[in-house]
Amino acid sequence: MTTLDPSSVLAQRQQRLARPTKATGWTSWLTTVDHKKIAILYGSTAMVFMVLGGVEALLIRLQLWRPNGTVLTAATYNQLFTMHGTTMVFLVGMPMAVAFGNYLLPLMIGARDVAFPRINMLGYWIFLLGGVFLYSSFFLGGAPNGGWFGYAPLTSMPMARGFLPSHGADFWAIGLIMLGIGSVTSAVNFIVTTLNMRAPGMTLLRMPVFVWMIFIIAMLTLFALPPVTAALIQVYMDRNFGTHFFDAAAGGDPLLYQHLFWLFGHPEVYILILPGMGIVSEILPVFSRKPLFGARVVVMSGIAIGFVGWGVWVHHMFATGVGPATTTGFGIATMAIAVPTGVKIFNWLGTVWGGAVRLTTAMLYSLGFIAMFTLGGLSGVMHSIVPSNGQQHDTYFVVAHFHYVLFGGLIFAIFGGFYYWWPKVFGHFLSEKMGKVGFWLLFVGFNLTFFPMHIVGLQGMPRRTYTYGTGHGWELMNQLETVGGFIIALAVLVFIVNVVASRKRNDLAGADPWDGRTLEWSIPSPVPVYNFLEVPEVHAFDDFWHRKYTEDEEGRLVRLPSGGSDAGEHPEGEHSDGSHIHLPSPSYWPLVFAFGLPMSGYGFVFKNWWLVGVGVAVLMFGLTAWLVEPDTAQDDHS
Amino acid sequence: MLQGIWRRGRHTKLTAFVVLGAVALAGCGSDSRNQSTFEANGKIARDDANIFNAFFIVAAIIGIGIMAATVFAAIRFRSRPGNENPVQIHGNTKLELSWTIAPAVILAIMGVFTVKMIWDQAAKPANAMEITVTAKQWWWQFEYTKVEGQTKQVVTANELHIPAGVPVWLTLKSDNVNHSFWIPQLMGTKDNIDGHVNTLQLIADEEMATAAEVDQWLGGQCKQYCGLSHADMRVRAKVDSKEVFAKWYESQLEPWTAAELGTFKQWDDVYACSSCHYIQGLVPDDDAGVQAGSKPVPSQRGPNLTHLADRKSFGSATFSYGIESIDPEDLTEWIWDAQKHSAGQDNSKPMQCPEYPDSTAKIKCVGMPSFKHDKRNPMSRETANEIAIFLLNIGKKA
Amino acid sequence: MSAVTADSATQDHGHGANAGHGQTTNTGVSNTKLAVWAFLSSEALFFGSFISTYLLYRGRDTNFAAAGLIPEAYNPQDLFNIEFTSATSFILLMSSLTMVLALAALQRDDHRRFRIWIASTALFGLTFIAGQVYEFTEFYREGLQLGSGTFGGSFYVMTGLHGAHVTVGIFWLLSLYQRSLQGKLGSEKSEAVEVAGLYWHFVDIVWIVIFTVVYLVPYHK
Amino acid sequence: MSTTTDLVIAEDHGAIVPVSTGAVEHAEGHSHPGPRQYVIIAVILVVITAIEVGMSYLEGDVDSNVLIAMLLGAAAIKFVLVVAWFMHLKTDSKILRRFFIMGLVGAILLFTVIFLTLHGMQNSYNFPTR
Ligand code: HEA
Ligand code: HEA
Ligand code: CUA
Ligand SMILES: [Cu+2]
Repeated sequence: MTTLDPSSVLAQRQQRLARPTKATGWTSWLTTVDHKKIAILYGSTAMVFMVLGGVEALLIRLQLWRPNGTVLTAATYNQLFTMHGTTMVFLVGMPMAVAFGNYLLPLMIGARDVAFPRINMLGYWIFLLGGVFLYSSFFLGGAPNGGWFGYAPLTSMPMARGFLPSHGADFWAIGLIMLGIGSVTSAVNFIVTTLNMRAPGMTLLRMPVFVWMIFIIAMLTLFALPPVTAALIQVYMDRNFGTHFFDAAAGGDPLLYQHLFWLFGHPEVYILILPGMGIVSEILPVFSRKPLFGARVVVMSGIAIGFVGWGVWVHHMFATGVGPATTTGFGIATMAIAVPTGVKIFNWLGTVWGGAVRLTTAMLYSLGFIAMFTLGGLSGVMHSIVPSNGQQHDTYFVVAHFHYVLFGGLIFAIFGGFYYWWPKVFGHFLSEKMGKVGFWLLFVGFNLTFFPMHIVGLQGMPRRTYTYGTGHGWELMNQLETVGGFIIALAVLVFIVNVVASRKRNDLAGADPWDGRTLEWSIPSPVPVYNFLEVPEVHAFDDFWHRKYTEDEEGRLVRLPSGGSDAGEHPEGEHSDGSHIHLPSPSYWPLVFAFGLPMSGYGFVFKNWWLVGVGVAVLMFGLTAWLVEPDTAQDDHS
Repeated sequence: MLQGIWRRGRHTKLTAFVVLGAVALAGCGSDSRNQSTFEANGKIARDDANIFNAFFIVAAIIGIGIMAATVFAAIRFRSRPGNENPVQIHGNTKLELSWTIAPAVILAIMGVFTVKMIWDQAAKPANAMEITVTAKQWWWQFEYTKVEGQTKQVVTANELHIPAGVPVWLTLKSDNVNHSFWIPQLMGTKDNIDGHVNTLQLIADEEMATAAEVDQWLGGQCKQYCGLSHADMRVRAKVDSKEVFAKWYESQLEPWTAAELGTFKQWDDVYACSSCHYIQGLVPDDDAGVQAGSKPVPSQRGPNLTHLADRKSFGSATFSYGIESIDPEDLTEWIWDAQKHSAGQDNSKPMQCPEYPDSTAKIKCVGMPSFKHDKRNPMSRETANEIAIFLLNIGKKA
Repeated sequence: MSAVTADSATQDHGHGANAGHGQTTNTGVSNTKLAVWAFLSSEALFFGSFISTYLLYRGRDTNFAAAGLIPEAYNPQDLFNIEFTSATSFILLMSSLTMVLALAALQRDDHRRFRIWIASTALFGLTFIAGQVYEFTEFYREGLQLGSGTFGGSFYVMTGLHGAHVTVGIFWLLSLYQRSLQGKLGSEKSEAVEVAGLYWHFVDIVWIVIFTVVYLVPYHK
Repeated sequence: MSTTTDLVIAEDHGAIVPVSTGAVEHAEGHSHPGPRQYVIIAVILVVITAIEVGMSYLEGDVDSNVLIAMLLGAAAIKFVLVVAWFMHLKTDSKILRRFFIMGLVGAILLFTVIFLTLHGMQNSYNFPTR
């Protein structure tokens, strides 16, 4: 593409601010704007954080192995569970969703990239640097220690009042604000991409369920993060500038914090689970060789969950004395969520029912998801029964609930998704044998870790306690949990070994190894940079499937003679290498921009205004360069 | 019929869980489970358990059903030669409607019971005894503001005495961060939040008063994460017969005698115990005001020490002795070097307690300062022991 | 924000992405504009949270001071200088007018007028900020600090964040002015101005709400 | 077909597809209000603001609830005017309008609920126990 304006100013600038061109080598990962590479960055970084969060969990489990444990001090324990929860939610759960969304959303709707490639990259760097920022607190006086929802006034009281030592809560507030900025940029990007970049014929109702779920979580993110950002700013101001937002002695109201947090916090848990539901909705039909049962209803119930999810946040606050009228309303609304969720569960079962089931690793994880998530959902409904919530609230019963939905739901789906899309992303299969061993280890370890938590919770063990006394009968359950935790770790290790070993073995997969249904299987594996040589035209839900199969009168599948993943490609001809396709050029500036954030972040934590200034300057510099850099790399042709 | 199932006893959900998870088997050993929700010893706790049990059965059926269906479908419809091309079913409106409506109906039924119970539990019972529970960092203070047949108010800490069968109306407060008051065998939790006044109803079973010789202490614990010592913020409740309760109540109103105060002052002058602890008798005016409910309790940083000897636990019930008396050796250690026992255990990073700004001791705001390490007046272990023995013998009235 | 304007795959990269040439997207709305609207609706909840906080604490200090719990309460109405703030609010409102006039001028390819209007928008914004700085120092002199009850914090933080948004907007407008001077802002790029305008008007409507509920609605019943 | 062909989205049978055939529902297409209208709107805005400020001096003379309602009403009108004309929501694509109205209504509902919950607790709100 020639430059739009041939003026000399611009030509000069092109030299000074030339966009990077390298598409390979490690430096290309720093400047890439390719949604697929960014997705891999997101996924692998989130995996690293998962191991970190997991190791924290294992330390927690070691401490709780026996009564009056002495592995950790209370101060350390409190940092560990806070960082474990924060890590798993903000540095594993959300980024994993963005990883899958980033890779698959454009492929599934037939686009060549997301709407804003450079902003996409910015989101990743903010995530990475935000995570590093949070973790650096361990070396800078102490990590956050107020719990993953950091209730005020515990977190908002300045250190001098003696409530929480260290700058932990400052790191936490600033870190989450930063991560929030990153999440909002991804959300905007996904929303615009979904609404605007669909291939011809890809109407909203023809979009794969996974795309729908990503779209819904993007909307939820967009609206959920501002309230918590406001609350975090208020916490920060209370700690450092003597405001009294949450200081009851001066008229502040600690409950306001809880409302603002859970107004985010509850939609957040659906932000975490809906991508998982989307992944499962893609895997089940493929390995059952049947279309998703009631696909539209599954989409609609996802939308319903998205909406109703806004009206239930007070179920985390039943014990705060909000009054019988409020608990009634929110209790009922919470129960109501079980209906659309149940619809999904039953429709998934309906998909498997009567199919031709191939029990691949991905399928095992998806079936595991159905079973385990249901258990977690049911204990969720038990929480919503306000009187019994009084007993369960803040005990290990709640810990059991949310690990069943988060681990049994989200993490199972993520592993399922890994096994399913690995061939697409890297071109080779993961070992199915190791995968199955891993699955069963994970399944057993998971239940061994978290099922006993139901019991020990009902036996009266509160959460977030660094120790417990003898005589409660909690010892055995805790020991089982600890053993289970290590079995999970083993399972994760098996996965990591599988990744490395499979890479060596390089068992090539081909474009459509699973006989897939959605557009990403119509293009080669690994996916070429330009995604689609020709943008496909879509005629139906599961369009790619319908290119391969039709149904006879009884509704049985019949393979079409010419179907297949090469159907849309025309390998001959001058444009067969995709060289005529213009892709967004890489850029340095999102990285520079992102660096400004943690810099000013440290400034805010330590109240060093010079540092804040430097950070803002870096950020402004990055932004300016971003705005004035040429549209494409210099050597870009035509 | 539902009622019947609900009444099936306290162990329904425990047994059910045992059936569900073989792992649970050993969980019901013979340990004292005085903090377990499996045993309800009060009306509210029993209501909570009943509604839980009722839904537990529903949930167990749904859960087992879905897991069974998943496993069945996966095995029954395995891909074998001949079925690779199954009939393509895109949906079924009737089925979908039914599995939308059925859960909705189940939940609606549960909802009705839930709502009824919410309002029942929120109502203040007639003729209730009233107690204000203030959450401290990290212990509990109880003020008996309205007790039938009594005109004076008792102030005590960490051990809640209540008469059996009498409705009790708790008023929950905090003057610092959020806490949550919970005695599982009596009632579900309610938070203590600064700036808010929450209320909670409880009625202990009549039977609790009869077996006097048995360990009737019910365990409880702060449930809302409140910082460093959250895990050590425990509480115990004792359900007495009305007579025993009345006797205990009278005893708690007694101040120390002049002679007792004299002994105490020799230490108080050095270690300023009374700047944190309320001692009845020290300032008679205060006592009168507190007991009339017209004056705030003085020195609220630590618990009222006057009747420590009557308690069976100390250190916010982290040191508890069943029905035995407090062990003087333990108390000695605590007085001497409470930091060693308290949650922090992290003596490497002492924190200045703002409420003790001039102290040179390494003070963490965890319970007590460490008098052993007080730079100006380091306490000897002998002194600590003397104080402990003094406290455990004095004022023992009940 | 302004980053948005320059990062659309549609705009930057022509046919690089399949949104095709020009503005042809599935919805008929350009990527950039959709993104800005999405971003603004997110911002609406952000300010909503602060405004709600303010409303919740409104008038509480007076009660607390009356009960002797805090040394003194600042009665906002004694503090506010309604005439002054009305004037700055009026100026901000007028900046919205000049903003649309700038856009209209650019769409007509009237670059001279465009620059006049866009510069006056920035100038009005600057005047508003100057007014806010003056107001803050004045209040501070009269003793209202961040720590003055709940009013101090909720007032300063909310209006301060609004001011920060205006400041960002001013930079954005100036960058447009600069681009126009360089001759790189033809009418075909009017969308860059339009989205800046959306942001600017949004900041204005936030102020419409703040001005009413904070300054005008009476504090005593 | 090639990438540069116009994207014509087929009519979908479902109702939620925002785009009708020939996605060229051109945002800028139909009549943008011109400078004249803009000035008129601005004048109206100024007048309302003047009335608002004037109203605020009525404090004490008029029932304060009425006054509050009137002030909020005036602010709402100003809000709508700016959004509809200056931000072109009146003439712009339907999808933007839906987006904005949905967000706005949703946000107002949520904060109202929070407000009612916290406000309903005003009786339980108590001066500090210290
Ligand atoms: C992925 C995340 C996720 C998901 C999906 C859910 C889903 C649900 N959650 Fe959970 N929840 C959390 C994550 C999640 N939760 C977390 C992290 C916490 C703790 C936060 C903290 O304190 O740290 C929490 C806490 C929490 C509480 C507060 C507990 C307390 O602290 O006292 C409550 C209370 O109502 C609750 C309820 C529910 C309900 C009703 C659902 C429903 O959506 C579940 C619906 C699903 C089903 C019911 C199963 C399938 C349905 C059928 C098979 C139909 C038939 C069913 C019936 C008729 C019942 N959750
Ligand atoms: C997605 C979310 C997610 C996931 C996956 C997990 C995973 C795990 N969680 Fe946790 N958890 C939360 C979200 C999650 N958690 C949240 C939100 C909280 C609340 C925090 C709060 O209260 O503020 C919580 C709290 C929480 C507690 C309660 C702490 C307390 O209240 O005091 C416990 C206790 O056992 C626990 C345990 C575990 C364990 C053992 C795992 C395991 O499944 C982890 C398994 C993973 C690994 C083990 C990593 C693999 C490691 C390797 C491959 C390296 C090998 C290394 C060695 C063997 C050393 N979690
Ligand atoms: Cu007090 Cu936890
Ligand atoms: Cu929730």
